[in-house]
Amino acid sequence: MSFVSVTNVWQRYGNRSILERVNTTVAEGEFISIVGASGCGKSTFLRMLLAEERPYKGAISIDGGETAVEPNRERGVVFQKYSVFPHLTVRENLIAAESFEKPFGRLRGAARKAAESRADATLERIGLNHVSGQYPASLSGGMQQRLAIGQAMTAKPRILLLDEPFGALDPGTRLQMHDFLLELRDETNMTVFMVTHDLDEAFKLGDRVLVFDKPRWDPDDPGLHGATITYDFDARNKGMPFQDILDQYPSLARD
Amino acid sequence: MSFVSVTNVWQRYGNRSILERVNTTVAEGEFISIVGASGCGKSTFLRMLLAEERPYKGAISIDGGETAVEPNRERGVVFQKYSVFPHLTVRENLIAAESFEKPFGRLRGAARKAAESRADATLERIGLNHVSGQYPASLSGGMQQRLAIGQAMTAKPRILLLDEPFGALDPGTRLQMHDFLLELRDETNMTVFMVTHDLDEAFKLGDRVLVFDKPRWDPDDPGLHGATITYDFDARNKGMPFQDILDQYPSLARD
Amino acid sequence: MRLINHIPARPGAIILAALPFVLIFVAYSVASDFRLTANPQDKLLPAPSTIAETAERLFTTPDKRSKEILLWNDTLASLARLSGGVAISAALSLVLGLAIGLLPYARSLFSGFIAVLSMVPPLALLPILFIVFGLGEVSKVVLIVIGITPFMTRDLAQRVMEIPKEQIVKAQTLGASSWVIAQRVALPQVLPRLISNVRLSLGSAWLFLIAAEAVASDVGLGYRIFLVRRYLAMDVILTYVIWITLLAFVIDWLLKSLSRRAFPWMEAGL
Amino acid sequence: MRLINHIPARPGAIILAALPFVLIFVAYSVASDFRLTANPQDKLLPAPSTIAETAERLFTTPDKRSKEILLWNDTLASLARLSGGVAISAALSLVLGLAIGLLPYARSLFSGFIAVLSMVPPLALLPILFIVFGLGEVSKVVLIVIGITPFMTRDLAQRVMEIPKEQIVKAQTLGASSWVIAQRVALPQVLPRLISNVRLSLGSAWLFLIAAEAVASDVGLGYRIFLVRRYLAMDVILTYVIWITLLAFVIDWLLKSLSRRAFPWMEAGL
Amino acid sequence: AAQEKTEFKLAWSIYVGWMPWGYLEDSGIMDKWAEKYGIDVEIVQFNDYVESINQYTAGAFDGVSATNMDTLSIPSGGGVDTTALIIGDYSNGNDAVIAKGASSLEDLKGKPVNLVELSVSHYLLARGLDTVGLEEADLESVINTSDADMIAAYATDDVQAVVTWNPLVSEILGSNPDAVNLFDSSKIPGEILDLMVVNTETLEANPNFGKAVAGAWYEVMGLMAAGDEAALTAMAEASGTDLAGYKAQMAATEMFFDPADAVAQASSEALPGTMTSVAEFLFDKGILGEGAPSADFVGVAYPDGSISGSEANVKFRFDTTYMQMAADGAL
Ligand SMILES: Nc1ncnc2c1ncn2[C@@H]1O[C@H](COP(=O)(O)OP(=O)(O)OP(=O)(O)O)[C@@H](O)[C@H]1O
Ligand SMILES: Nc1ncnc2c1ncn2[C@@H]1O[C@H](COP(=O)(O)OP(=O)(O)OP(=O)(O)O)[C@@H](O)[C@H]1O
Ligand SMILES: [Mg+2]
Ligand SMILES: [Mg+2]
Repeated sequence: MSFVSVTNVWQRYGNRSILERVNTTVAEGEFISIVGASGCGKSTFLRMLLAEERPYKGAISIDGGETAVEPNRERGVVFQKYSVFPHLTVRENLIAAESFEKPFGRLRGAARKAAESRADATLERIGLNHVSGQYPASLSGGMQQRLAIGQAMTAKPRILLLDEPFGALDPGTRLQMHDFLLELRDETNMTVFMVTHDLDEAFKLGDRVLVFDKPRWDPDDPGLHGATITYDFDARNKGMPFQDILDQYPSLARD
Repeated sequence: MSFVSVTNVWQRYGNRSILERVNTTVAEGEFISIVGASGCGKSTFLRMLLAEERPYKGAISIDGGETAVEPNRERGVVFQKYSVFPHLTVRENLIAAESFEKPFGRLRGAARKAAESRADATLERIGLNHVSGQYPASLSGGMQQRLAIGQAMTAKPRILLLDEPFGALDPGTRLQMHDFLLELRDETNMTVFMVTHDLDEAFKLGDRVLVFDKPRWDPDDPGLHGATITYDFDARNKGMPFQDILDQYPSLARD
Repeated sequence: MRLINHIPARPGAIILAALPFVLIFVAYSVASDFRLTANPQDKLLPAPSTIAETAERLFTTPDKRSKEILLWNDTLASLARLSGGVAISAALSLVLGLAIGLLPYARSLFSGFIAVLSMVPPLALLPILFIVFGLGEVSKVVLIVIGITPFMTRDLAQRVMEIPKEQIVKAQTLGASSWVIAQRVALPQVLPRLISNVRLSLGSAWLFLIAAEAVASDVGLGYRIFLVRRYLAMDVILTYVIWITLLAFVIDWLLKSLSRRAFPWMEAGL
Repeated sequence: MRLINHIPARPGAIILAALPFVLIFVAYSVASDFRLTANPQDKLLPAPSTIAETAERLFTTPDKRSKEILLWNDTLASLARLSGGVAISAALSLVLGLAIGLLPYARSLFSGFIAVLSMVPPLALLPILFIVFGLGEVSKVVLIVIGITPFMTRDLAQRVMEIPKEQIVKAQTLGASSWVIAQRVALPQVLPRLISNVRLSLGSAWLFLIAAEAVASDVGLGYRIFLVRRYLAMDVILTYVIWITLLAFVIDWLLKSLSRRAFPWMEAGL
Repeated sequence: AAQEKTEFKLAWSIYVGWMPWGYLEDSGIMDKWAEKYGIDVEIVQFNDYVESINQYTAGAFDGVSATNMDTLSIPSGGGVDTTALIIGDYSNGNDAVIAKGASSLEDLKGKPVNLVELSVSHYLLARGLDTVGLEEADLESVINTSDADMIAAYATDDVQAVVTWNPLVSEILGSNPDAVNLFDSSKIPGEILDLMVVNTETLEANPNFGKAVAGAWYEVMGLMAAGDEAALTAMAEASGTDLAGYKAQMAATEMFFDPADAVAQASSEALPGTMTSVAEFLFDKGILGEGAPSADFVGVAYPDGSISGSEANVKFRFDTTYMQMAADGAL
């Protein structure tokens, strides 16, 4: 059953090819980790899934729909930074996930009350109820990302996109975030795409790990060919031991 | 043989006690890791070692000298961020370590030439020779910190102070930096104080691990008592397994 | 110890801060005394005591004709014009800044135009302004608006564009329309900047106000200074200058406090 | 699709950018035509063709008496004053800004004073300036300096203080004296900011220049505008206004390019 | 052509001879007269004299207080047909050439002179230099200096001579012992006329406007002639001085309290000659505009129907109708 299908997608900026011939299908509820060398186009791929930009060629469809032209509530997203609104308190950030789709971006009366109590429940769930009145700037990086994920999930998107969500966190907090994310997934059966630079993380969290790389390479003109999915690992039940990837793709090791 | 001696040091800001009765001695060439809960005064302790601020009470002496009143070339430092000069190229950053002590902060003629070739040698050593003409903003976080350490070492300080030097790096880069730092130490036998939040790191790199904590705690007035060194582990030959620390100091686990 | 590490202790710091003011005062007193000794009728640098007397008179004695205290009338009139002009500029620059910062079409349409507009010397256009907007309050307010809006708009548009792309995208994934993004994401984040822009622009606003009042007015701080300038009544002028400085300072301080109060999620800033 | 996601295509964008200018031109032409039909000798809104002729004459025909082209003389005189004033302000604000930003003693001494000084309306103090600096070039330059230095100094001091403490400490651990820190760490990092400050202050500088030239002068762009205002020669005034706008634009652009060229370690900025 | 209307606006600026305009508005005398003729006249004060004339020329006002010279150059030169409704006074010492430590106009040779360029001061200087056979070119330079800052300017060492008008003249002469009055407008009586000029078309279409304004003006003239303290004090204060100061300025002003005197001045045989020399001065300075082919390009009409300058382009008219009505008590 293909829930998300990516069909022959190309992307280019100016006359630099970034991605070419990207094809994949993803079933509902799958967790896809995406890895690849820096600058190879992982975020670009995510931006196209998000409909922040449109493919140069090809189609991306969710549940058989058309290729979207702009981001909408079908697609939730969490970036490495700036994923929450700094001028809203923690609680308001969650309520925003319900109110922003209203004509004036606000809820009033009973609807507001209901949203507030749902927000409080979510805060309890993501362990941020003790800071519900604070502004994001006063939270640690881990708490901010937890809030960002909570906020994205509140909008009940059909797919959730994560671009190096834990890239700025220290190792301890990172481990806690893994647990947090795994728990949330168990509860909701969300379809997730996550870009990461950490292979451990990719294999630990993902059901599949997609590797992006340039299959062709023109030494005279590095911008001529784009990257594509060169490997699609099954990572369930630990899958193929990830050390083998490094042998195949030394470029995935950090500098 | 005590090379650095810290004798009954107290520090307070306004009427908040931060540190109290800190005593320790360190032999030349020792690598001291410092851990402790967030906000307990680790950076404060480092700032006093650096002479960026003076103790409220007590004395800190290097090699039997007086308590210093301001930072000088005896003390090298690397912070988590902003440790290199953004307006100087990589190479100029290294040359600065030699030229800044001159009256006009510049070297001319033969002295300059000599400094340049020394800088190039160091760049080779720290693996940054391929980016010697670039500005720090174009380097990755790991490269910037390598440069910062190289720069600090170029001044040949008697003690080197590191305040969470790898706190902003991702795990892979972090491991590489550990290797880099261990190699450098083997070569120079530098006396090092390093604050970290990562217990792994503390035990892997340090000869000793100092734990800062509040021995006394007034629930009515948390600012009344300061922290001090509550444990001093020997971490050589792996030392005491660090998991035990967490049992004793649950506060060291990250939030 | 290095100079940068020498920190003055509390009483010393206060004395230091007062020093330049004291020096200016002493220099003025000496110069004034010098001139007054040479010519007791000298009007250019009246003695501090004369200024104090004049100030007291200006602040307390009503005008014989109108039975009103002119200084207060002048202040009210000028402040009304100033706040009107600044308020309109702020509103305009906010709307334009948000539009330019968020909407690519508005950006294409306005950004070049406003860049050019901000370079036009508004004082040279005064005659046209007076014809188009008449001589009343409107033209004075309009001069302020024309004088400060382009700068404020450019800066606000810049700030809107500096809002991380991530936030705008995030808002879209939460279903926000362009209008909701403008009003719930961008607006609150540039409001603090609007206040600091107002603070930055107040100096120019005063300048334009005084210039406009000098051309056609019968009340206002700038008008009064202009009127007595012909007689070189420096005691009155200096009183007014000090008064304007004080007003400017208080307004600036109020705006700063407002900004701190109203935007708890911001750092102290500027 | 949301408005914020509509991006004009290339030719459309250019047309959009030109639109406001075209509209202004058309509005002016219509208004001018309307007035000229009523009174063919109307001087307030000369026809665009008249302005073009006047401009051509101003740029090319020498004055009968002096045999020199007045516009170029005016431009040279004004630019000399402007650049003199701005250069002095820049130098002064740099020195003061570095001192205030780095040295706690200088900070105590000056920061309050400069905050107050930046609120004083300089135009009102013109008479005193004249007495102290005479009526010649000096007082015009000084007016510009007094007008823009406090603002620039405050901003630069702020920027110096924003240099991460870590860098200052690091420099000290490398043995740098206060002087070396000022000159090798702080100075190069605030220079780009100095340039953007100059860009921001140029508008005010022009204003003060025009005001000073209006008061006492026999050459200069501001002088000419105020002189010909005597007989409502709007064709001359508009030519001068457009010329000043153009000059301001070019200067701004030059400074921007300079900043980009000279500080490769900075992002594009402002 | 102008329409009949009931609302009129006059502009005036601060000057000894024009202070009654402010008093007219404040005291309600203008309103009283306007009401009598069923119209409404608003009198607006300007601080900037040139701006007030510019505004009138641009059509924002129906009338403005101005000198004969500025009327000729700005509105008339700008194609606005203008009528001198009231001749208020002529400057009789109100404008003066003042120098530091010089004894005669010849001493100005090679010196800079500060004045408001292209103003009556400039004209006065030209007339003065004429009397001693000098020309402007014989001076070092003429430096345009704002009237508002003339006193401060005089106090600087750079300045050696100024040409200006009251109250600045008495201020400078009074507070600078070394200031010498070299030449003043009392030497050229009747050449610098202070007028209330109005748009000719408006006046023709609305004779009531002329009647109301003339009636109100001469009521105040009556008060002034009688030495009415309240009125004079009000005018003094509005001009920023006190009664004594204002009276001193009045002494150098030949006010036409009696409308008959004003009529006589307008009909004076010397007026066409004055206007011609003013026109020549203006043409010489390029003030009549680039379109002006010669000094007599603007025509000036006089009460007796004679015309100086171009007969085809009469844009400035001395009309005694309304002053005469005031003199006859017909208002
Ligand atoms: N809007 C754009 N215009 C032009 N080039 C772009 C744009 N966005 C990205 N690129 C370029 O496309 C390439 C792929 O960028 P992308 O951000 O997708 O890489 P990435 O795989 O996410 O890298 P990283 O691991 O560093 O995040 C890069 O070379 C980048 O410079
Ligand atoms: N200059 C200062 N003035 C007042 N309080 C300060 C100052 N510097 C630090 N503090 C306070 O002193 C305490 C100790 O700060 P310090 O930075 O030393 O903690 P830390 O152990 O390094 O914490 P972290 O792990 O978060 O870096 C904190 O509560 C901090 O708020
Ligand atoms: Mg990326
Ligand atoms: Mg710390």
